[in-house]
Amino acid sequence: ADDSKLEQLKAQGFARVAIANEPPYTAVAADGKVSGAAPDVAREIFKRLGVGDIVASISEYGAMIPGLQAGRFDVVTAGLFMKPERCAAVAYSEPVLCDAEAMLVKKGNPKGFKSYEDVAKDTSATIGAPGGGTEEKLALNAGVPRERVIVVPDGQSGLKMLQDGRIDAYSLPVLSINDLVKKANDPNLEVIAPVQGAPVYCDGAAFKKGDEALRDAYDVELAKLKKSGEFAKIIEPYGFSAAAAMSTTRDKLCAAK
Amino acid sequence: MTQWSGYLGLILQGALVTIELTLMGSVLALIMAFLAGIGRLSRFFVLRALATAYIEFFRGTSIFVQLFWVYFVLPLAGISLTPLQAGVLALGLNVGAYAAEVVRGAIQSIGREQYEACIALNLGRWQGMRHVILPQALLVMLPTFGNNAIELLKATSVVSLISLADLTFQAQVVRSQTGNTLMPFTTILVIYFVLALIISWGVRSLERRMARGLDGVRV
Amino acid sequence: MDWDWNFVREILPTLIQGVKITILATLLGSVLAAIVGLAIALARRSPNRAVSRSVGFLAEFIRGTPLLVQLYFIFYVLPDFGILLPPLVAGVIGLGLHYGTYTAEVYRAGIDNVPRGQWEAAKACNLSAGQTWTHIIIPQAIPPMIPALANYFIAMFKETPLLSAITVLELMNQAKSVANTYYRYIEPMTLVGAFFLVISLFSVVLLRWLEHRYGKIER
Amino acid sequence: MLAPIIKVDAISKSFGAFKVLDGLSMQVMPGEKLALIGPSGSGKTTILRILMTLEKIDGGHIQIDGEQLYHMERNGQLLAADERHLAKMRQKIGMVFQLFNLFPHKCVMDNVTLAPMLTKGMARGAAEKRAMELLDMVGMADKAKAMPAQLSGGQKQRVAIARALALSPKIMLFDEVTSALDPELVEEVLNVMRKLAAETDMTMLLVTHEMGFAHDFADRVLFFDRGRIVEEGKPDEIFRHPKQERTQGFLKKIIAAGHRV
Amino acid sequence: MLAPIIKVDAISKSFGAFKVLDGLSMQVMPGEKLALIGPSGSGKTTILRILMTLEKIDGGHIQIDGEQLYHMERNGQLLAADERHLAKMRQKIGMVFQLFNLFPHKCVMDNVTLAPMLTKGMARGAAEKRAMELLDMVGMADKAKAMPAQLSGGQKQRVAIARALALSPKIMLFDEVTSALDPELVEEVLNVMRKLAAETDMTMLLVTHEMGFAHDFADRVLFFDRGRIVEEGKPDEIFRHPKQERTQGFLKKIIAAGHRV
Ligand SMILES: Nc1ncnc2c1ncn2[C@@H]1O[C@H](COP(=O)(O)OP(=O)(O)OP(=O)(O)O)[C@@H](O)[C@H]1O
Ligand SMILES: Nc1ncnc2c1ncn2[C@@H]1O[C@H](COP(=O)(O)OP(=O)(O)OP(=O)(O)O)[C@@H](O)[C@H]1O
Ligand SMILES: [Mg+2]
Ligand SMILES: [Mg+2]
Repeated sequence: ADDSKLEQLKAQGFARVAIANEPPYTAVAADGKVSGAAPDVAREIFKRLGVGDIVASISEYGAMIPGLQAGRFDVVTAGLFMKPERCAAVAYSEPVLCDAEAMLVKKGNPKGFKSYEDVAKDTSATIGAPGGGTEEKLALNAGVPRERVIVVPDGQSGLKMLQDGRIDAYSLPVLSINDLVKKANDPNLEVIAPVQGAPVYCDGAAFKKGDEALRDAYDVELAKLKKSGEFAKIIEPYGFSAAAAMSTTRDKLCAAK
Repeated sequence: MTQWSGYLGLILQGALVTIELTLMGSVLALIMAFLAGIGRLSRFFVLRALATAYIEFFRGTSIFVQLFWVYFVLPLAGISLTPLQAGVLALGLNVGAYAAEVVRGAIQSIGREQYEACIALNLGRWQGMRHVILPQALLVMLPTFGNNAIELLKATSVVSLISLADLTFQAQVVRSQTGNTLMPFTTILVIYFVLALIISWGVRSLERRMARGLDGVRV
Repeated sequence: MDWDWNFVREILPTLIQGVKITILATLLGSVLAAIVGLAIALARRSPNRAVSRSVGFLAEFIRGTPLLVQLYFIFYVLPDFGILLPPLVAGVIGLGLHYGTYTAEVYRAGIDNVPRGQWEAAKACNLSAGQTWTHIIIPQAIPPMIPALANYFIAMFKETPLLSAITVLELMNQAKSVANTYYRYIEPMTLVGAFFLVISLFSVVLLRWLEHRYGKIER
Repeated sequence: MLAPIIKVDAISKSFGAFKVLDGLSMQVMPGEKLALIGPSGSGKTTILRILMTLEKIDGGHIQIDGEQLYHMERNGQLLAADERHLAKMRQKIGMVFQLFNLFPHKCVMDNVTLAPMLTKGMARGAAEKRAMELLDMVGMADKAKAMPAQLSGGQKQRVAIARALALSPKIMLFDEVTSALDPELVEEVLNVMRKLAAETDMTMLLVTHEMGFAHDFADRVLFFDRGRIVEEGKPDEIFRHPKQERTQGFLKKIIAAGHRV
Repeated sequence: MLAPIIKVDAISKSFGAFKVLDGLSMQVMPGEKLALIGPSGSGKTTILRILMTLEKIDGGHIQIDGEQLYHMERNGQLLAADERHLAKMRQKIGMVFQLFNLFPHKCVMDNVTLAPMLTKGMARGAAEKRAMELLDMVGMADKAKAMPAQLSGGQKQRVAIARALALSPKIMLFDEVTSALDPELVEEVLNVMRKLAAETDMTMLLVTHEMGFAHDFADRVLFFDRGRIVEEGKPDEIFRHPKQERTQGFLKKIIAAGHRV
């Protein structure tokens, strides 16, 4: 609950961050090097804080918060969007990456989905979403029954299931979907973005409850980065908008209903 | 697929982690197997009960649950392990419980007459175990130990769940980075199979070497 | 993080949904494994070398590689070849094939354990090959197999959490999803563990009984 | 002149590199009682197993009751026998094993009736009537419903004899039928066999280490050594006045070991 | 007067509800050679196993060489013997089993030297020297490096005898040491035992079905039936003129089964 955490990280020379396996939030190059918008920002800020490097380990979304709580990571930088319940479970930094929600459907959008409510209304429709992810909750909150929300372990699996007709829609943030579609190079797919009625979410670096001092230090450097324009330089090549992140705050996002 | 060779490198890194896990897990499993296997045959009730509880618990719950527990719940009790340690611990304890039953079965499979010969020659309990029973039982255990090692190798694939970059995990990474499913999965299936073949080959040659004494002239 | 009974009460109905799928998958998988195992055992005895060899290799391959990867393969790769299976069906096929390679060994051992004298006596009684199988060999081979078969079905039961990787909403998947929704891991994971432990303690009793009932045939 | 019922002509048999039978020939007349004796490993069991078609031969010919055993004639050519031919030939032969080989999952009665019902299509009633007669003859009628595991060795062996007889073979083969029995139980089995020898005109081949019994039972004794018949003759000749040195040595050892001749 | 080396006093032993030994008493003098005969299941093996402490007794007392076997005196009280006491008593007794029970993973030499080295702390050199003498006595010196699997049954049994002798027990127990052997191999083992009986003054108890050998070997014969000693005496008395009906019946059966007496 004090500065000791940062001192500790400085002493060991690196911070352990959890990332997802979901381009463009995170990318793993053929040589195994971790990049992507979220880790790049974290790396830069930690450098400025005096922590030489980050050690990234890829984790399932569902395993991130328990891992953080169990002290396996010092911070999660993985496109873990701020939501009130999550704000209660972890200590977020100010917003970093913002994105709207998108749905991937078959060409021509045969079922005419525009929102999660549309999926709820069509009793034969199934939607795929990452387990424990924002999209899963949005779908559930929109009234899609549990058994029609298919928990998909990762983006490629979701894409595959959609192509194979196992699900009717696959929902992820816009940029993730775009990246998937680009790689799949499949003319029979169509992206619906943004999903109507779904808010724009922003993630932040998530720290363990109790590490607020570290979080605050992080926020200071993040603010400087945003101001100097370097922030935009890091994230915009990946397709994210710096303006979006700067237009909102943690307090707003955590309070949102 | 120009980058395929690069991603193959990733998979090979994963193979190293898998091998490391298998080796360290096997060592732990072997230790636990002998402790619990012999413990289960002990004259002392407490030892028997401890060994039985260990064996039944680890054979009874799924390896997944054990892994999640070791990884996510133990730290809450103040015991924090690296993913590798957690993986080795869960795999070793789990497979060790199965192997303990192998140890017990092998010891019991040695005929009563061998124990009686030990008594008639006035060997103590431990002397008989050490010089007469265990050397024979070892040969009985060996083939099943080989199978256990292969089970352990296969079980390593679940450590991908606790973000340990083993073969399966790297295949998933490669899959999401390249968008190709067939290549990484086929590759790791072949690698797993080759590793399994190496294990069974190793165990078989060890077995041959040990069995040689039983019908050949000792030199 | 403390244990919260109210939370337990809240999530129990969801978990029980998962239990149903877990049990269904185990039952269907067992039936399939019993059939696949018999098919493999018979194919391996085939006088046609090509059949026995290739089936033998395939079985070795399946047994030497992790079920998790096989499930990915069946679920994500087979559709490329025009085979699209619903998650539960894919899971049951994966379990059935994987454990079929184990039950095949049980069948083989059961048949081999019928003493040679029985085959010879059947011949001396001038029974035909078919009569020998149906009246002499199978009736003696099956009962001793039952405990070993049951053992594998229990092992299969403990591997059903793997099906969560291919989106089957069995117990483990339900637990994970509950955990992800509420960010509480201790209760769901511990309940899953307890559930598996309880079932396998029961199955230990069942196994002992089966062994007692069928384990040995009096000659 | 009567034709021999078994005619073994220069047969040979190897296991791997080891030659067990080496150009063996012999003839057995219908109704004859033969004892095969000789040291361990000399091929006595092997020749019985060959006659029962439990082993294949490597060379030579065997005729049973005027028909080729391992060969069949098709258009004037001798071909290797197929399973059908073997099944037909096996009807003439029954065998009793050293370790009884009863079917452990069937009761005594079913052990005896199984083969007649399956191979000869006998009705259950008829098969059971005949089985009862046979069990009565071997003194096991009261155990018809017992399971093999409940019987002593001697009782098992008597059931095994009844089972072999149930198919009414012309030739019966006995391979050391008492050597797995406790000494006290030997006699009950030998009694059954004496009775059998006296009451039927079946041809019988008997491998035994019980020299006393061989002496009383057999019309003719064959002494085997290393896959050949070294000496043969009437029991008295063989046991009292063996001509061959090998035979003398064997009998001496057996007597020294405490067996009565 | 010499004191008996074994004094068995009214011991009884049951397996479950079945009473195997029923108030059995007997005494054996030092150096005496005893043969125990009797029908199967009469308790002969059981009494040997009790003396070797392989079975516990339910009641009665046994003294070996003046000391209690299953009891020990502490402050004037008789307590059940603990493992230490039993180990001490076992030094006086050696046993040879029907099925040899050699250690299959150790060569002949190691089989013989293992116990002396472990229990008496003998140095390897001394143990091997003594082992060679014993192997030489049983005619197995040239097989010292062979593994048990390479030996015939008779050879195995001779090694087993050497192994038991290596601990220099005062009393040797032999339980049907030839009954698992091929008839031709029996004599080589009996020869060793004859030599042993002639050359040493060890006390020996022998269970056997070889009546001829029992006759030549024993100073005294005990006839067991249903857990009691029904008759005892010099071999000639027992074998030629048995007094008890049970003994007569037993001997008659054995003879009929082809054993020489
Ligand atoms: N299936 C087999 N494979 C290899 N060798 C065999 C086989 N069956 C028998 N033999 C060998 O053939 C030889 C003759 O065996 P056979 O059983 O005919 O002897 P036997 O005269 O019956 O001897 P015994 O009196 O010991 O029964 C033996 O050396 C035996 O080891
Ligand atoms: N461990 C045991 N459990 C139950 N019953 C036993 C056990 N050991 C021996 N018996 C029974 O005790 C009785 C006496 O056995 P024992 O072996 O002493 O007889 P024996 O005189 O040596 O007979 P044999 O000549 O057949 O060796 C037998 O009926 C046997 O079945
Ligand atoms: Mg034979
Ligand atoms: Mg006995």
